[in-house]
Amino acid sequence: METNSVDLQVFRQEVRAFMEQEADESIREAGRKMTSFFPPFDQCMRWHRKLHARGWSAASWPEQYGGPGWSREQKRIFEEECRVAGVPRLLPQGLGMVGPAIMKFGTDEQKSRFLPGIASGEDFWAQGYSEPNAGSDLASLACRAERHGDHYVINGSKTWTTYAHHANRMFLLVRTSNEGKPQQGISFFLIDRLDRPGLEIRPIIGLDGFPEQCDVFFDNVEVPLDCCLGEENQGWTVAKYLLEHERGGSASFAAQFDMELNRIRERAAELGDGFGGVLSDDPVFRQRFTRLYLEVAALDATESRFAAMEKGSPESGPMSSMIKITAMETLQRITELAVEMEGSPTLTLQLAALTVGAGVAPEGPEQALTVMPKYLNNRAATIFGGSNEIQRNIIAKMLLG
Amino acid sequence: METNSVDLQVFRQEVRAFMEQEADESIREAGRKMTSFFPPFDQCMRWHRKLHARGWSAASWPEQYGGPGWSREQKRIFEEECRVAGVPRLLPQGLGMVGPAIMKFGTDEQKSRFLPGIASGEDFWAQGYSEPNAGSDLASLACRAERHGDHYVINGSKTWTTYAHHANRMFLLVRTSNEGKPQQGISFFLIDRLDRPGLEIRPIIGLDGFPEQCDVFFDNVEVPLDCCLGEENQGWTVAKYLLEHERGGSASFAAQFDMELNRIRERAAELGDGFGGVLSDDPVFRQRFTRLYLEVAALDATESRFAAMEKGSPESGPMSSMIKITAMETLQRITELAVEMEGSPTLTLQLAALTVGAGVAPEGPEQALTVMPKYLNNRAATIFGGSNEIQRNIIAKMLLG
Amino acid sequence: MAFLNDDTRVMLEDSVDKFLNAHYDFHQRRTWVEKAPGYNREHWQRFAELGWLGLPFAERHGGLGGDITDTLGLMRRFGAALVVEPYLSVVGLGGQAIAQADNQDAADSLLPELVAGQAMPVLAWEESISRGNPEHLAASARRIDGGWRLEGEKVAVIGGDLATHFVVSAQTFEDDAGPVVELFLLQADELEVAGFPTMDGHRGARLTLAAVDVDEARRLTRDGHGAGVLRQVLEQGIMMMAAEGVGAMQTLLRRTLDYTRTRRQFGVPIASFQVLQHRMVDMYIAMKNLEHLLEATANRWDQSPSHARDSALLKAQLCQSGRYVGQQAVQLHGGIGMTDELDVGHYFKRLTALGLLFGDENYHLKRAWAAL
Amino acid sequence: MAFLNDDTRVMLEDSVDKFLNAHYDFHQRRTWVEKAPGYNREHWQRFAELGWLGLPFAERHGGLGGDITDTLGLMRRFGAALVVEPYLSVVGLGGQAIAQADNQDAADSLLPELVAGQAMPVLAWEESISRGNPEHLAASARRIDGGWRLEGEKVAVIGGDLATHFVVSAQTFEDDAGPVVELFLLQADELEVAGFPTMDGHRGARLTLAAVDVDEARRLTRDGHGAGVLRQVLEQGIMMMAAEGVGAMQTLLRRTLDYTRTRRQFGVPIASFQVLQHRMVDMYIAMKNLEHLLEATANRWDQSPSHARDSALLKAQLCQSGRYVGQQAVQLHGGIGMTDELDVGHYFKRLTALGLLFGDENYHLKRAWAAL
Repeated sequence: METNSVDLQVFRQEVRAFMEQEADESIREAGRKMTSFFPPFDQCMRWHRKLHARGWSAASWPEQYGGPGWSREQKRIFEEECRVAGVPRLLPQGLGMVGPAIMKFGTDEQKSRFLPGIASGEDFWAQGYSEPNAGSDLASLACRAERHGDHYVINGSKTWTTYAHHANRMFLLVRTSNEGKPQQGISFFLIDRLDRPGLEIRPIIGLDGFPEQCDVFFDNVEVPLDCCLGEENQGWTVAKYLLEHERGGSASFAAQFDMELNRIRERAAELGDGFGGVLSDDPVFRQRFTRLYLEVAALDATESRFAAMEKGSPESGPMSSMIKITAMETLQRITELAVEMEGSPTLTLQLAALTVGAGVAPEGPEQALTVMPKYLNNRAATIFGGSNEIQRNIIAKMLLG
Repeated sequence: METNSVDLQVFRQEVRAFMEQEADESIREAGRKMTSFFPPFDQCMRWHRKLHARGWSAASWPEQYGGPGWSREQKRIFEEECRVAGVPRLLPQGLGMVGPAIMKFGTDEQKSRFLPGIASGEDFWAQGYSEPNAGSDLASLACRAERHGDHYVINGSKTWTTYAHHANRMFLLVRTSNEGKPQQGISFFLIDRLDRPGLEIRPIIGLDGFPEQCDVFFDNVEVPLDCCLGEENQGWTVAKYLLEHERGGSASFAAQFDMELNRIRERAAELGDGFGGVLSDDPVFRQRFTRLYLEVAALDATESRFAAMEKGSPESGPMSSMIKITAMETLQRITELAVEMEGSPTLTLQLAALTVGAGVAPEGPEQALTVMPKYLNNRAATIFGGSNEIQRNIIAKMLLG
Repeated sequence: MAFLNDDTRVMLEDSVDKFLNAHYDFHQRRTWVEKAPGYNREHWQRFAELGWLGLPFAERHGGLGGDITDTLGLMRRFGAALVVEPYLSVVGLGGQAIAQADNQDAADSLLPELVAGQAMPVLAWEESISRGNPEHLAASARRIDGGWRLEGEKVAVIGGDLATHFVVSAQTFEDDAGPVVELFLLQADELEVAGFPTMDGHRGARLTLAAVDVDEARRLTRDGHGAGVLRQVLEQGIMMMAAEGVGAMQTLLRRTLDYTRTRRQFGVPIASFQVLQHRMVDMYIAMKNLEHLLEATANRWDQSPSHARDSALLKAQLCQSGRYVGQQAVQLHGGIGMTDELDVGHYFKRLTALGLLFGDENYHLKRAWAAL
Repeated sequence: MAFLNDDTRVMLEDSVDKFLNAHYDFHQRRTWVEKAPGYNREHWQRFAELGWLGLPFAERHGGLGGDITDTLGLMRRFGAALVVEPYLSVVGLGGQAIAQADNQDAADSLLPELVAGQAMPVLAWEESISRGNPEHLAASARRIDGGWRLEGEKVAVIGGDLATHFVVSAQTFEDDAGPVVELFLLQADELEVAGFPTMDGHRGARLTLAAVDVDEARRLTRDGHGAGVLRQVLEQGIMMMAAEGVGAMQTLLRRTLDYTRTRRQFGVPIASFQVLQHRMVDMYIAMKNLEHLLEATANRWDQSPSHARDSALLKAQLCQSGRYVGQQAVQLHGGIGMTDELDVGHYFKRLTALGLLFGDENYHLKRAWAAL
């Protein structure tokens, strides 16, 4: 769809009006109380369903599966307005991950069975990749499925499965063969119900005191043979496609960090420096802030370059690793600055005040409520999704040939 | 010798008086124009000979070999007064390295032949350890000596041989056998004359434009059999002893860096900040300076702990590696700050003004003359003497067992 | 230099080791932390019986007559075992403030109770405007008939949730030369205490003083001496925190070394990766820097030309070392380091708290420069 | 956004590649650097013939009508080959200052000579008090009969040793509102030029203006416009320096990768050590950060809301990236990286110089904050 700048202005108004009307206080509260990559579950899914009612939940999907058919500019505007309105970002497991994989590799039956529930927000899919003994080393995974007549029997476990305790569905990588190279015997499964006998989900409490990740245990869990997405033993192909899709489709970190920095700058103009002035007059604070601003500017430039790059070009692999490395390290430094800026009030443990809808006022300043959980949770930013050490290994391999 | 505090005061006066009388302008100029670990050669050796005339050249040697018999306190005072007077430190190759090795492993003949010339400053010894293909990996050295009748024949080369172009003697490690473990076939040689046929010395120009290190080439160089210090093929034992002796005997880096920081602080009170104030009023400068001050304070504490530690205690190895790592990195950061502080005048290449005795005035401020050569030369601080990467490997080995 | 003789200290530290080995298990600790009062009351009584609470107090108050440097061996062990009992708050801050103030009667009546494990006075100096600076405050004490009226708010009062008494700083306006800082002693039931758990398993409180009236006997300092006492107590407190930090880092480094030797990826223990090895070396160096600086600081404490400089540098080092060791311990543990289940994250959080309390790195570097 | 059309630019950049491949050998470069005038005069004539000197000048002055962003591809290649000819000084600074100033007669007479390779005007703005700030200066221009009397000293005038003309900044005191900055054009023989080689193989000079009298026609700017022209020229110069820096880093990274693949220690190529691998990755990232930021800066140059902010950030990034890549290239080469013999040290020194010229990181971070 071609759109000119007048249309775009109209579109922005339309989006803004929708946000004003539909993003109620509890949804915005969820946006404000995000302390990791994943927003509070219930409000996020409620927002997802509201967007779906308007036809806007699956912004980057093709129209045939329920996408709104937006231009790139419209998507950018929509994302900007979401940030401005402070609504939670939708969870990526369905819309950004398993959905596109099903579109690409699924049978017609799988498509019609699973895609509508993802678009509508009726279903939530957990992602089962990591295992207790296969952190950044996917090829060594051990959770296995064996054929028994008309079904598979799964045994093993998955970990760091985000929000599995809220999920009704799950996609996962399982070992279906021990032959060939380690990654050749892997299949990509779609599990349609998590209440199957032998399947147990145990939430893991994080450093911030909240459950977000889960362990999932499989003890002779039976699933039908048609749960396999793509060919049996070809799950690696699906996983790789998904990884690339995820990368290409990821929204801008720089834009998000820019907002965080704006908040920090505004806040620094309010906070005292301990000597009667305000923090933003302290040249040491200013220099530290400006260094981070520069990091974000460079990240923004790198993201633009990456967006303009052809998929599959030889530099696109290392460039996506570079973005992961620099974005996650910058994010950690931003959260660190926020903690130091707010100081000792961030030490208060405020589980109730952080719970959306609990109606508990924070102890100490409102602005200090989320900074410590963000700092703690974002220590994971350089661990999950391929640790920064692994990302550096990837670039080194490219550089050294 | 027991010394009480009154004696020490007298001693300090005595040292100071000597410095005032004997450390002439050209010797002090050499002290001021030190731009690496090694002071300008001629003035340094002249100072060495003056100290020897007073009986003070070999402060840490036993009296029987010409040491002054000072207590630990006296040595400390002597070092302090040397720093205050700004005289160059004596070159370590003879006094600190081969001298003690000869005392420990030498025959009576070797002792009486070599030690007096070291103490007096008549001789200068070059150190031949590194080779073009054996940087931090001494065990792989390839320069070899073969017995031919009543002499050895040396073939191969040495590199990073400090001041070999000024030396009349040289100690070196050579391979005398290919049997056993790589370090077992190494011998420690003392070469009494460098004008032997087939021995060629080629100075290497450094980043600062001056020669300091040399390549030394051996093309069928004949040396007598009695040049071997300790047993043949046991040179590793000598080298190891020497390494430990060097470590234990090294003067305090912290005291030296402290003086550098004082100079920087004084200078920052003179230099403008580009906005009408002085640099030392800039909180950003202050913070960077104070961080370095803290690094030096921690280094000083580590050096004190190390000095109090029993030799050969299990922590003394890693601790000496830690001192090497932190001291050299701090030194590099200090030189970096000095360059940024003096700014663009440090870009001027001033070979003549840096040459002691040339009588050429510096272009730009006197204080800016040495800072760039120091910065450039001290990039070697984390490379030579076992790179910081190697030192970290050593500590890792100790930590991980 | 320490005041206790070596034998006494060695004996004490042995008793600490024995106690912690026998009674301080991480999983039990969780149960103490999770319910009121947030620590183990029985432990506190044992601390009293073993003489630990009296360590830095005068013999006439039932103490052992040591000074603050005598507590450092104990604090290091507390750090290594992640002890939550409020030793720093009560013995190091509240108790020391009373001991070093001018009011002998208050000291004579309260310190014996503290040493016996009954009274638990803590120090309330921080305000929302402080940012580490105890002399930048808004709380006020104004003379009323026969005493004083206190008003203001104190935040981040560590141990405030379980205190029996508070030593509160406030500005008085007696003098024409402008306000000065004095300390006052309040009972916990005389003011409004909003207690809360903290992210590191300790307890804190916010205090509201809405026109609290106390008599003259509650004033602990005279002639603006409160600022000096506060500075001194906080400087000592920084040494205790540094010791606790060293202990926590020792445990974290050991845990990380053990984990990386065991954990396998790509077919080998991850400790065989050079990048991780060097990271652990840098953790070791960070820890040793703090350990050595603390040792040097403590050794010259009674002849130091500037406690302000020494303690500011020490705190800045604690911030740096604690941040690096804590963050890298989590990173090298990977996902498991992010869980509440494993103790590693709790050590990390305690080090984070030690970095934030009593002024951050920026503040202390400024303070150090001013005192160079 | 660039002014030249793509074809012209591609053609130009091809000609640069060809020329440098054929004529720019590191060992020959040493001979040019070591004797006067410190660069190769014949090269300069070729630069003129190939149109490079006219790249960012108007067609009526014999130029190609491009803007400064059109020079960036050339500067990157110059950086990669360590070119010493004073392109930045003459084309980027001296020439651009004349082109952007108010004095058309001066531009019309001098720029065609510059483009033809004859005139070599350079910019003299820095003083010992500047620390990067062109508006903090002591040189003065006072009205005399029919013209101006200039007094002052300029330092670190890059290319000053080989200049035919100087564009000199000075304060004038015409206005009651206080001094303003104007630019003046001087011939090299009108003032005292103390030339010297610089540590990076370039040339510099200190200028002394002891009552130099010039007529009105030599004034390049009016109404205090000098400050604006200076800022703009330095901001553009920073882009050119960043491009040169990217080129130098590309070469350094390639050299380092090649060396570590070849150099063996402990029986293996040192490139197999993970710590060195990650170090090279961080060099790559540092280089790419600068490259991308430069690209983004140049792309939006003509609509940028703040050249001050963009160029300050770019210079700060140049300082950071240049320092890291340069230092690590030397470290990874080990001893051989410390020698004058190998080009690696020379790239390192050039990057060091680029970091120091036109204000250091601290200055530019302050400038960026002020412009956020």
